[in-house]
Amino acid sequence: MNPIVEFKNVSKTFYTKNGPFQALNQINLAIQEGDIFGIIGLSGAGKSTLVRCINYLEVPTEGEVRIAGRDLGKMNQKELRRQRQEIGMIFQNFNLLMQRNVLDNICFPLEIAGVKKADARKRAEELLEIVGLSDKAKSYPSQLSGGQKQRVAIARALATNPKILLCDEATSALDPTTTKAILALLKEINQKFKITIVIITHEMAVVEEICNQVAIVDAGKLVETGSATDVFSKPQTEIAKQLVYKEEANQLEVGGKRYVRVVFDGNSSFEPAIADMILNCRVRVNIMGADMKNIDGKAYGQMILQMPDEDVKAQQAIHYLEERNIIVEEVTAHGNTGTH
Amino acid sequence: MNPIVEFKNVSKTFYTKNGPFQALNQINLAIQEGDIFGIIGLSGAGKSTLVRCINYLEVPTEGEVRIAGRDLGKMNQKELRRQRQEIGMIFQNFNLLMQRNVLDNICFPLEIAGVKKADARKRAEELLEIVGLSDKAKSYPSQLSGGQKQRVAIARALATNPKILLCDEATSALDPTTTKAILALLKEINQKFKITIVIITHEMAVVEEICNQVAIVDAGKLVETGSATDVFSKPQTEIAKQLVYKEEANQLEVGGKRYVRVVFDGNSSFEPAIADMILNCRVRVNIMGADMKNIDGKAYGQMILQMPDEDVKAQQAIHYLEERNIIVEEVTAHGNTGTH
Amino acid sequence: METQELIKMLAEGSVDTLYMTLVSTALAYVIGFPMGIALIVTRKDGLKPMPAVNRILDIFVNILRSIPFLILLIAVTPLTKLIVGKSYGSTATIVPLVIAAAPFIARMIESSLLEVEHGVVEAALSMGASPLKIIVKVLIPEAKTSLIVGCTIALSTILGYSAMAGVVAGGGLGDIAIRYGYHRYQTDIMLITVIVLVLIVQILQEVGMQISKRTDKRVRG
Amino acid sequence: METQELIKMLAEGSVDTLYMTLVSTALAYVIGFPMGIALIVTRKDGLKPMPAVNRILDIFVNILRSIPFLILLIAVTPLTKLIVGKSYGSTATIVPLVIAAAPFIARMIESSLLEVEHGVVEAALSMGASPLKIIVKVLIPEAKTSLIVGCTIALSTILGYSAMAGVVAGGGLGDIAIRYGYHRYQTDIMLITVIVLVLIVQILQEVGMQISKRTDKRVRG
Amino acid sequence: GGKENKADDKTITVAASPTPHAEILEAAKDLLKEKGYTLEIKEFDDYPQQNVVVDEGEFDANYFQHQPYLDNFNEEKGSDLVSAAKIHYEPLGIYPGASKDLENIKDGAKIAVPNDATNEARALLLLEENGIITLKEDAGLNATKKDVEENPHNIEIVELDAAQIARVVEELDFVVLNGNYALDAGFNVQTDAIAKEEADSEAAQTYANIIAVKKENKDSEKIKALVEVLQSEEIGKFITDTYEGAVVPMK
Ligand SMILES: Nc1ncnc2c1ncn2[C@@H]1O[C@H](COP(=O)(O)OP(=O)(O)OP(=O)(O)O)[C@@H](O)[C@H]1O
Ligand SMILES: Nc1ncnc2c1ncn2[C@@H]1O[C@H](COP(=O)(O)OP(=O)(O)OP(=O)(O)O)[C@@H](O)[C@H]1O
Ligand SMILES: [Mg+2]
Ligand SMILES: [Mg+2]
Repeated sequence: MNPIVEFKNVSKTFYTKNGPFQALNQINLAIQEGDIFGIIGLSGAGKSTLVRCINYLEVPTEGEVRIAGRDLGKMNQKELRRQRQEIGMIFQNFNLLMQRNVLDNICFPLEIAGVKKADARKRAEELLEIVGLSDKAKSYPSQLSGGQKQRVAIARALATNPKILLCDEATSALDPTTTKAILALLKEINQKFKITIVIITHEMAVVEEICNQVAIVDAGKLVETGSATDVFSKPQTEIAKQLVYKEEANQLEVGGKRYVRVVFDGNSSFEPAIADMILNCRVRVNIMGADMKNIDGKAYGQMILQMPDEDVKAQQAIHYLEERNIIVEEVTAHGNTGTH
Repeated sequence: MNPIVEFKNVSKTFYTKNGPFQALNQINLAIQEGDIFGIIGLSGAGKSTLVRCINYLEVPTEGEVRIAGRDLGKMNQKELRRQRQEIGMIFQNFNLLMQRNVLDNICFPLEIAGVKKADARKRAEELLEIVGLSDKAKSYPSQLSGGQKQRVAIARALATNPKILLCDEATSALDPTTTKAILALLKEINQKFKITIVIITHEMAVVEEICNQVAIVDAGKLVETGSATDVFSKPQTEIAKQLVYKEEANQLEVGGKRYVRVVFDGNSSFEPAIADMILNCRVRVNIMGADMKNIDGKAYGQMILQMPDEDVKAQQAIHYLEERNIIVEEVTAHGNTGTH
Repeated sequence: METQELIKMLAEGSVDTLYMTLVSTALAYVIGFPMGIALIVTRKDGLKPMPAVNRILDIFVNILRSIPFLILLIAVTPLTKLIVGKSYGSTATIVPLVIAAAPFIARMIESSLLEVEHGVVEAALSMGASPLKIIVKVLIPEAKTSLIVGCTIALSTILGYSAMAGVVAGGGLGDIAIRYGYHRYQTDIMLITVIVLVLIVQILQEVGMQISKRTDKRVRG
Repeated sequence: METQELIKMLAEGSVDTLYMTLVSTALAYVIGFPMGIALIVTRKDGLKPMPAVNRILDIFVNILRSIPFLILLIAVTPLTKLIVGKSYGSTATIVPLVIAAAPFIARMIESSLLEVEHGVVEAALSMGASPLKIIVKVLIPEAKTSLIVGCTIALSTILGYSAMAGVVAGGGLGDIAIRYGYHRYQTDIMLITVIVLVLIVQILQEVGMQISKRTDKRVRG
Repeated sequence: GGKENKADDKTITVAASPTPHAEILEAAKDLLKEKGYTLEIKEFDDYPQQNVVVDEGEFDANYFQHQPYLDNFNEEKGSDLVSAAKIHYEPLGIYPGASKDLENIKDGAKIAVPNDATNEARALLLLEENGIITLKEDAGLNATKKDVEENPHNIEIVELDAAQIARVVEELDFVVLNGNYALDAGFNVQTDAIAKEEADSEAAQTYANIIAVKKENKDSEKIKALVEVLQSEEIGKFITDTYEGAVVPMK
């Protein structure tokens, strides 16, 4: 089967007064139908330029971009327009129509696609509901917060049920909760309608959560590409490692002089409580000893953890466990001193 | 000592054609000099509006905003301008001057402050160097990527060495690596010059990494505020919990049927390798057993981990450990089957 | 002149002036609007780059812009006669007024549409919108405010031109002011006439600015 | 008319036209530019809201915009004499031209500055910039393109007005065209004159558009 | 400015309408040179300003108007310009348009008259003289169609710019035209006019075009020289030859 999006030796050079600048350099890439394809890379790497080539908003200076096997460069204007109608796009800076209210902004692509007014309105209202902005239907973009604008842009891109959805940092202005809802939505439409999604993001969590394929762009070159599993489990290049491994973790304070005993007495369910604590509180605890059992889905046993000296972190971690009905006792040189 | 920023019963209502909308509701808040003050909340909660009140870009409809004890509402235009010169701001949508190149954009606040041209240029070049955009000095905003624009906005806000720095999602368009560098920079200037920083962000990692104080805004109300330690260790409200605990972690696959033995044979340094693996690869491993020793900074001992069934994650986690010279052996029902 | 007579004259003049100005402006927009749009669309960086067409249009507009109104007035006499049946009177004045105003309006439109942010045009392009749809649904609505302000400027400019209507017996306040104030030194009549003119311009301006403010959704609040 | 004589007349006419147009435009900007800025700044949502001043200015501009040029030409004669020492000739024409063009330019400036995005003004405000600095460093530079296009429109509009210079013996191509083409029915001379006028307008337009394109940094590429 | 002109009493500065005035003056240049005078002519496209510049002393004389126009100006502006001499007159004529028969003028006929102050009243008077309308008694030189008292044939008077009238002749029944415009438009006043102001008529005397000057300059040497030349044989012949009766030299 043909890939739905295919780059063949695509290069893009911008000619500026300060000389030419090569934003894309010999990109070869294939995106299969139904993929959720993540594109990551440093700021200015060329991600947006690459994605903008997919709907020919950026015309490559070299090479071919093919959608479902057809070279965009060989299409006439009308064919290109028809093709574009099947490609939704969420822009990095939203590009909402300032003189239209939220509802009409979402109706906009439907109008272009020639959908009847009443139907368009209905669809727009549905989408507004989904992105949680029903109460802002009559507001204008200038009256919205950053995240609200982004949600309008998302709704707008989804309005026409495109076959391909291009998301240029579609959740960068959203809080974690809203982000999660949007990602769930994207996953759902991907599975339900086999929509291909190309997603640029700086949040690795987003890639991990929904992408099955990943490409890493660095200084205009495609340096790594493959299944999300491969790239994330075995990043090859320096840049990939930098992006995939959350370096921040290594900057957290290393386990210090403080030890705690964590006791599971059957009151908590058998779940990776320690892993969750580490993930949620971002504490780099050292596991000194453990003996755990799973009896009827309940956790029994205990663990000795070396906590960071930093009080904030330690406190937060302990609080987290206690909230989950786990007993935490302070230990001095493996000796007991008291319960929290 | 007076707080450097103080909100007293601040409310802000926007009067629109669709009726009034109360974006801020009786906010009381104090930010001390030298704080790095994080403001978090859902999209549309009122964060930007709140921060825009600090430099009176948004004039509250009720209440007082005081900077170093002086009510902004009682200042005349000239005083307000002088006050504003001491408050730098990074806007959510950058607001760069489209007709000025990058260098001149950074010079802009310096021109306004009356700094000599040559000095301004020098300072701008320094800042460009710091944000990694020296090669784009002569480019215009329309020729920059999203992240590059954001970095110019950051450099511009820092140019005049403001006493207070307002950051409205200053790193949302930046990749993790660049974000880290920017946060380090903010931390540094905070410590070196005692600059007070107010930071709106959707990335809890950012708050954890640099904020000492946090406020949580929800639907125009300040629902929680206090030291980052307190808020993050003992979030009180539902919304705070939603934001502080990375729910995503709980959605990762729970440890499954697959067990591995992790052996530390003295070839790896004594560091929280398992915690790092959890943090970096986001795997929710269940720790079944462990016995660890620290001998001369080297790790000795072993651990039994219940891995998630999902291959991607498991594979990634194993690869991570192996790269750190840790031996990982597959175990079936606590029995050995082979080494990776 | 008797007061009553004066009032009658001013009333007639006002009607003539409004008639000529409004009808001419409307018709000039009918011609000038597409011209302005064509000027934008066929630019090298436009929606449908056609350098040759752009060049020709540009020169055509400049030619019309270059001809002194009085010359235009007589040059188009045959056309005027063809269209309105006679070559004098206020209706006849409308033809040269339209021809003089259309290229001016084209330039104003061009200038307004140039200011539309490229991002929203890109958004429309990405949705597969045709140039026509982009013009109708993006360029014009987004430039609305500027277009309305431009229309206000055009209206008073055309009202200014209409003062020359006297040459072809078109009447109107401008003609009255010139006839009495300029040729016959009746400064009082001239003053009154100019005051009426000022009132008309003021009202047109006010209406235009109000509409532009009301319909502008870009400003906060 | 002999060819040589004709050429001499056209050359003189061109010089007069350019002289009147360029000098008038320059001076009209000196007056109209601050007026346009004042119109923007004193708006209710402006940098220094002064509703009363805004209203007065608005009406003042409208009054000047309402007076037919011919009337203006005569009405300002005393002023003209005071300023340039005589009330006829091309230099004398400049005074009424400036007075007629300044309010037009004020409106054009107003319209251009209205289009500047509010965000950048806010950025400047947040830096503690004074209204003056915002005008000089934000509003004008950001509206640059639109201002230049507006200037091009103003230039050809003023060139159009200058055709009336003949009334006060100001000369220029417009006057020649009217004199020979209109009063004396010498269509050939008129045609040639108009061609020269077209060339001048074309050059002014071209220069303006080129500058506006060159200096516009908003477009990609 | 004007003062420099005065300081030089060998240069004569004259404001004039382009046709025929400036052309006649042009022909007089050489003759004046023989007398040691330099003649400077400035063409004005319109009338009122020419009186202003003379009154203000910017010009020595002007040459475009007739006596009633000047009187009117003096009265309105409180100035004190006088006529130095009558030079020529341009007989106003009624020319046929769509209709030819003035005697049996049809009801509702359209007649065009010039709309400027110098000529409109004169044209109306010519119509009155020919029994087509009557004017109010106090209708002076500022008469417009509003001053028509009786209009038995219910004719429609169309006030047009003098230069424009010749362009719309066929749309009207009759037109009233100045000699020079008629000439430029291809009419011959002698052969084409149905009715005209005769050379020996009262009108010719009244509406003769004059050299207007400030009162105190009336007897200055250069004005005398100017008048002398303009009333000379040579200029008289020039006018007769050039304008074929549309412009008639005064004696
Ligand atoms: N000018 C305005 N007119 C009307 N409502 C407005 C205006 N500006 C903001 N709002 C509303 O006020 C609320 C708060 O907006 P604000 O920009 O402060 O949100 P925020 O917390 O910064 O959100 P985000 O994280 O999405 O940027 C939003 O619901 C928004 O729609
Ligand atoms: N019109 C242009 N002219 C010149 N250079 C450009 C232009 N557009 C983009 N570039 C340059 O091309 C490079 C890639 O830009 P692009 O927008 O694709 O980056 P990106 O990977 O999306 O970055 P970010 O994550 O910051 O959005 C950048 O260095 C940018 O400066
Ligand atoms: Mg980008
Ligand atoms: Mg915000």
